[in-house]
Amino acid sequence: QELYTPNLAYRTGPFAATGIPLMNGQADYMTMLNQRDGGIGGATIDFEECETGYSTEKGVECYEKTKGEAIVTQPWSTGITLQVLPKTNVDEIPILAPGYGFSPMADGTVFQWAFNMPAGYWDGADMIIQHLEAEGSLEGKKIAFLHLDHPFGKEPLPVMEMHAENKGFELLPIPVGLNEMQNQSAQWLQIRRERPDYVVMWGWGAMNAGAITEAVKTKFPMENFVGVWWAGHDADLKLVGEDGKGYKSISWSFPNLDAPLMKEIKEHVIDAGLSQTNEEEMQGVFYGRGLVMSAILAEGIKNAQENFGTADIDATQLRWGLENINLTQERIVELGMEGMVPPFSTSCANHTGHSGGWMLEWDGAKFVKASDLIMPNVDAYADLIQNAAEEYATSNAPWDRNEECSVSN
Amino acid sequence: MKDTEGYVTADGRQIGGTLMEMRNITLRFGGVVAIQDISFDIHEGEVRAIIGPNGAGKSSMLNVISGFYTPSEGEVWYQGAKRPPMKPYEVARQGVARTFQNIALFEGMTVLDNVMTGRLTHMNAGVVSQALWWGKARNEEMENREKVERVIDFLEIQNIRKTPVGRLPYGLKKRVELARALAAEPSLLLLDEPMAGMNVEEKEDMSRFILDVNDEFGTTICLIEHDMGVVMDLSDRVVVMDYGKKIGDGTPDEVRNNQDVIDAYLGVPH
Amino acid sequence: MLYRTAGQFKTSYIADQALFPVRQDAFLLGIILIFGWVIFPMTASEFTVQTLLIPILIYALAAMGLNILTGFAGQLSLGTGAFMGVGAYACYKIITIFPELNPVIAILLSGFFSAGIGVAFGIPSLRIKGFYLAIATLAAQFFLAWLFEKWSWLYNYNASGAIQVPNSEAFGIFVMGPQAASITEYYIVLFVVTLLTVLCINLTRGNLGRTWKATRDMDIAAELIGINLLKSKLTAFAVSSYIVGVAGALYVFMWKGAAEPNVFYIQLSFQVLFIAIIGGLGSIMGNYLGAILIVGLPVVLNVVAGTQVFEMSTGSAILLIVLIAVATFLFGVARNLWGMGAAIGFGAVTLIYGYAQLHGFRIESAMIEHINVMIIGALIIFFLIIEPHGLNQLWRLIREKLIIWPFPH
Amino acid sequence: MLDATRTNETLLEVNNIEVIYNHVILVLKGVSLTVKKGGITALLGGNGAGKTTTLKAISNLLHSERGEVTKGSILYQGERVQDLDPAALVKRGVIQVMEGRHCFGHLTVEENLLTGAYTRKDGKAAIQNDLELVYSYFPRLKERRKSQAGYTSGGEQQMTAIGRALMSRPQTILLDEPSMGLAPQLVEQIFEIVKSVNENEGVSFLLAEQNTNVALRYAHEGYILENGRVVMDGPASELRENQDVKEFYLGVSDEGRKSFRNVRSYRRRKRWLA
Amino acid sequence: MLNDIFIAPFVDMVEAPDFLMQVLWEGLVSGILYALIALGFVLIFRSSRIFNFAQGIMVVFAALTLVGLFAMGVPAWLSVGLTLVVMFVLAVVIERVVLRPLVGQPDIILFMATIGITLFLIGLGETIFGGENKVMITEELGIPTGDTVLEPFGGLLILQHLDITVVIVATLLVLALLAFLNYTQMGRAIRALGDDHQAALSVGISLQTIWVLVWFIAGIIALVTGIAWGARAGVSFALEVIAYKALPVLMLGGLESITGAIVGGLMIGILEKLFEIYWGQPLLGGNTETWFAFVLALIVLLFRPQGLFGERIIERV
Ligand SMILES: Nc1ncnc2c1ncn2[C@@H]1O[C@H](COP(=O)(O)OP(=O)(O)OP(=O)(O)O)[C@@H](O)[C@H]1O
Ligand SMILES: Nc1ncnc2c1ncn2[C@@H]1O[C@H](COP(=O)(O)OP(=O)(O)OP(=O)(O)O)[C@@H](O)[C@H]1O
Ligand SMILES: [Mg+2]
Ligand SMILES: [Mg+2]
Repeated sequence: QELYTPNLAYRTGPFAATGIPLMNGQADYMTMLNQRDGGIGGATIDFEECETGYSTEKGVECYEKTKGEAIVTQPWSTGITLQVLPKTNVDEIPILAPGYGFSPMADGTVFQWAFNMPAGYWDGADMIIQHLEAEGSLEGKKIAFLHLDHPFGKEPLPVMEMHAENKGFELLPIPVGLNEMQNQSAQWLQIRRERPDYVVMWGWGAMNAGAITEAVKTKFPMENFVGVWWAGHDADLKLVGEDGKGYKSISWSFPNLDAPLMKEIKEHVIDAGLSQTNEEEMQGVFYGRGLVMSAILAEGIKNAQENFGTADIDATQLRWGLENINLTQERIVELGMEGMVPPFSTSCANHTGHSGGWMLEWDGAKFVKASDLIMPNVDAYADLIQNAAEEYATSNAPWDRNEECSVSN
Repeated sequence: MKDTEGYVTADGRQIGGTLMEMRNITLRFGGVVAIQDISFDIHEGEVRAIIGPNGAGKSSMLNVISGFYTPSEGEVWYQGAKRPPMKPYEVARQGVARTFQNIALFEGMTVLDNVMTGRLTHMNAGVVSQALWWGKARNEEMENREKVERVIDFLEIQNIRKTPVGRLPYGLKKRVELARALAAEPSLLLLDEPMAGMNVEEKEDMSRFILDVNDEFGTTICLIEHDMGVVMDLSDRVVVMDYGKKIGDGTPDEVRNNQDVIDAYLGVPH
Repeated sequence: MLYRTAGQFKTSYIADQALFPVRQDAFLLGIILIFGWVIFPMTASEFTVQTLLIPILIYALAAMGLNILTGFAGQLSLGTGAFMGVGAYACYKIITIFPELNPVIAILLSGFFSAGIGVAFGIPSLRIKGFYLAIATLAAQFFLAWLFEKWSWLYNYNASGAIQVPNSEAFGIFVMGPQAASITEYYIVLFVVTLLTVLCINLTRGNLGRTWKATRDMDIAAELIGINLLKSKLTAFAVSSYIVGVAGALYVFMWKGAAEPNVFYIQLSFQVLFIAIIGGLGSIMGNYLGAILIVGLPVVLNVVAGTQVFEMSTGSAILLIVLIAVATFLFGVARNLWGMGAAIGFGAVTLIYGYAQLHGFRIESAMIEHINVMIIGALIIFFLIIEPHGLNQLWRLIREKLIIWPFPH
Repeated sequence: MLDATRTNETLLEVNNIEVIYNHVILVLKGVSLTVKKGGITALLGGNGAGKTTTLKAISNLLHSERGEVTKGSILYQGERVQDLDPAALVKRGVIQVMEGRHCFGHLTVEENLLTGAYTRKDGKAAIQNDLELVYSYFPRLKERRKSQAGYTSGGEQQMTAIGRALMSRPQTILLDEPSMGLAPQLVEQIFEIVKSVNENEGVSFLLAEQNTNVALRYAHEGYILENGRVVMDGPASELRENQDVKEFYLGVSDEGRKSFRNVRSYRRRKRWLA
Repeated sequence: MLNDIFIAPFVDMVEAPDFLMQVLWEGLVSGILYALIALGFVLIFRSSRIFNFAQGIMVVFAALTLVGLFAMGVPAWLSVGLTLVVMFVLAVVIERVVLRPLVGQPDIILFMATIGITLFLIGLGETIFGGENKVMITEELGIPTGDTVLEPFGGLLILQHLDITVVIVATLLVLALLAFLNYTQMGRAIRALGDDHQAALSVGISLQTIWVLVWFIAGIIALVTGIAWGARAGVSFALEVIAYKALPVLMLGGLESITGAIVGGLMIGILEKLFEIYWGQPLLGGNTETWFAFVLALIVLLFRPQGLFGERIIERV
């Protein structure tokens, strides 16, 4: 038996640099399961990649190509996610978009087929603000929001704006065009002129490296510079090395090199020559995050298999599996992933899990944990989620919802 | 207008009044004076030739007539009225058609299409009608096609009708160019070296066409040519230019015996 | 003597002016129409419809629009992507403002907006020529793409900045949005494309077409024989942008289902330009051939590369045979062009690739993508070399040879 | 200075070549000709006879027009030159002056002339010398030396093109329609220059001409091309006397020169190839 | 509103002159970098009327090769040498396989062919070097990396040594090129070639040699550009998009003119930065750099259709 869980990967194009370690981590975890356990519950995993180059067009093509047999689709970009989201609702295939995609997907009653655990962008924004607030009141302060001018970059704006209003700080959005990612001097000149207290970055791909080098150049204090989890790629920071000391990135994953899982991966995958990764990349945050992503999917599959008593599960059964993830601390340890991901659980109404995350800090050579687990204050924007989800459903009417599920369960 | 009287040619043809008159035309390009204070006229129905050494400014004069160059000084009178500054296409719409010294055909189109473009000034169906290929557009196309076919027959280029002009040899291209100009049914036809690059036989053909056009349609013709045999045989009156100046004007015989002309251009009497 | 024209005489100019003076051509067209309208829809899988048929038609339409401007009127445009965007956003606004309007009508109307914008950006063409003119269209390209991001009214103030196709009904069925069946969308696209193709053929063979071609071939001479260049160029911009705009509307509303501004970036312009050029500038049919090659080929390559011979279905078997035929043809041409050495090299690569296939050697998806990009680049050069005037001209030459066949000249 | 007299040595030999454009248009259907060293050979024929094509086949310029020699051979000084590139041929001393002038429009007249010396390696002084020589042949060019060639008149461009070819100190010049568009006295002048270059420098000429009259006066040998085939050849003096040539190419009939005005009134004799 | 457009920005400029100077400096440096890419274009355009779209990817390719070779253990300066060899081979191959069969084809076809080359090189580059971001070997090549902080008007002006180096190197490169084109036989041949292929062939100018040479020089320029950009922003395929910026530079300066490329580059670099900082960000929501250069070029072209320094377009019949 084989379970087909294609990954719409991007190892090419302008975002390849950040994509590759993630894809490797994801693929290696599944290979490891196949090698070590013969798959999950007796079914091997066919983790085929379909290359999108981060292009929505190719992404849709990949989706169409794979959807026939796939039990899950992993669209791997906010753009592709938005595009296939309505299709999956008709085709009845779960979308798994760990840590990206459309934040209102958290509302499982509306987006019954979409998942973005363990945390969404709104969670991320909230956690960052909490972290900054911990350093002192934000009242009267100025926060520059440096973001990719793209759906992904605009995603956290509603929560940021909400906080700005409530906490009395000035929010200054600074967009970076897709073609300007490597040439951000105008943005950083603006930052220099505006003298914000903090810069929060929602960047991806080559944009991060560009921003970090510019920050160093303009002598922006690194400790006041915080990125989303996608802006915490080791290679980007290595460009500036010591100069990048103090840069932070919120993250719901951490590469614990001592975790038993890493040894298993090394033994069953790397040493067996089944991986495309290398030693250095393996120690990075993104590779570790790739492992976590696949672990979540594997957990969903396992849940479904156990619940429905068959190894050969289908898309609908997998959805149940993903809706019933309960990654407790014990379970995490059991998986050999201690410290690599915070515990969280999902339900039919909660498709995100809101795991919370750690603030990672660059120490000049690698990322280290710089905070305890920060939990997002979901209640503050629960209404936002619900309204956005409602709005989406109306504008895409007729929209099938999960009628059996109510917010309370 | 000074001279609206016609005259009678040596071989007894009646020539009409003045059709076009150039008054004190000067044309400068930066420092280069291509035409210097030249005046002459063209009568209705005559064959008027402009000759002169290379670089004398003949083509430039033709360009002034057809509106491609605006003279630096001087006036152009056409059909009894002073012509205001206008765009070349407006001049064309007034009935002035021309051929070019370095062939200017539309290389990507067939002979037929090229000649059809000559009729553009006579066609005005709307976009919608054309898109639907219905009503006015279709009728217009057929009517004009017939006219064009007549020109094609006349110039004996039926067999290459559907050939892309890019593939044609030089001489035939010249003929197609003439066809395109004729298709416009012009009242004044300007020919810039229509016989360059032709052998005698082809020149004979071309001469025949020019004479026929002049005779049958009464089209006024103004031509530039370096073959003195052709010029002297075909034209009724000749303007001679040299270094941008007019050095002679008159019947072929007068010009032939003008010492200035002999010195500057002909070399030996022809 | 498949193409014997002897014995077909024209007795009137009307007959000579008919669309297909040669009977065999009309016959061929009939077959194509039957395939398009009956056989494909009956046999094609959902995947084929979504990734081949619909996009090929839409891209062919866009290329046809561009071809009017660049191929017929000689004005190089690199702004096609943005003009498609104008069509798409116009359609979005029309549909959201008048939800009751028949979607097909909305699509056809949206072209008028792009036509207007096209004319505005076409005005400089009177003074600026050739590659310099391309700048005007590039200004349109970059400016409009920026506007799509910044002007939130265009996307109804969506948080994500993307436009989403609502489910709309006409004639009692869903014709657009996720609920619409692919086949419905296909028929609508086919209808619009067929309609516009007929109009285009009429325009280009008539008076306006000659005006454009004259402007293209030699604008000075054109003006001297009485063509108002401004009018000629602006009508070309208008007609072209109309078609491109409609193609853009179809692109989003009948195919992708959602779009972010970056979909309409310059890459799209190039894609369409490729199709027009590979197909043949100044031809109508060429656009279809070009679209088949540029859109179809990567999909086919992907499918073939992803399929191992042993698990091959009949469909892919046929594909493989076709590919072998194509490879043989290319081999022959390569020998003519670059000599035996190149041809052998070419053959060797093909053989290695085939061998790898046979032995179930699976190339990484990224590698496939890289190789695809290379192959497409190489093919573009290759086709330009064997026939700079495009596939259409190639077809014409073949046809000319068939007409005189079996005599060599 | 080389021997001014014409030799019998064969310089260029074209054997039965066939040329096809675009893979389908057969233009030359077996053309053979020889050019004697130190001679002036004229290639005559009507429009589209294939004169230009023949010259381009020799100078290897066909390729860029999507034409190719599919049959036959071309030998220059006994060496097969078909597969050389045009530059290599120029180095061997064969240069073509193309029909329609083809000046470098954005270069000045003088720069145009200097490009002619591109393949030369004999130093600035020699080149400067030849430049003066060319100016002495064409004084008009000296006046316009600083103008962009694109803006000069047709005749001036023709002079520039010929002058440019001379600048390469060629052994053989392929001259395509040198008289086209030139004023009569200039035509004579150009042919005089051809003659003197031929006699003084020993340069051989193969010239394609429509102006049969002049061409046959200056040429030693002539070939008449029609429809892609050689229909007649021989010494120029013989051709001049030939009845058909007289009628079709020289425009003289038994009664002497005909007037172009009377073209409508007489009928033609039948051609060789209808 | 009018105040925002016509007064406030200038007040800002005067109030913070050090900041204005920084803006100008940043503009200058990016202008120089645009100009470098444009130079490669100009050279190729001049010699063949080919609008070489592949210049951008050649920059990436050169930089990747350099970094890739170094990563394989080749010493830094030897890598530079080997990269030059690679660029030469590339020039030869492009000439042989692409340009030669396309001699005499319309401009747009050759333009398309260079896009074909672009795609091919992207594919090839990614196959060989992978898509990851790489670090330019700035220090290994001995390029200074520090910065100098000046305090004009009591403010702050940061000058990167790297940027200063780039400015100097670019200036030298341009002077060398100008000398080459204007004072050598080859230079004249290059210009002649641009006017008329056929005629150039007929006087014995060898297209092959000149094209290889020109593409090779373009390759060298690409390498210099690649090092400069790479040192600023890392080496990855995302760099390719900066090539688009060279297009308005070319148009503005004139397609055939080296001087034009430089002046155009500087103008665009500086003006777009000024516009973005003082008008774009406050009034238009930012990111105007994506289109400003094009619109500026368009406006200039309306007055001078051949660009500021381009050759006059000859219109004769
Ligand atoms: N657009 C222009 N710009 C600059 N100079 C020009 C322009 N057009 C013509 N000239 C110059 O004006 C002069 C006259 O040129 P023109 O083409 O009218 O000569 P022509 O009498 O037709 O000669 P030919 O018989 O050789 O064709 C020439 O010296 C030419 O260089
Ligand atoms: N590039 C081409 N493609 C197709 N056909 C061509 C091409 N060039 C020339 N021909 C054809 O070849 C034939 C001979 O042309 P060529 O130019 O050699 O004639 P020619 O004798 O020089 O005539 P002319 O005196 O008019 O210059 C003509 O019929 C022409 O149509
Ligand atoms: Mg003239
Ligand atoms: Mg010829």
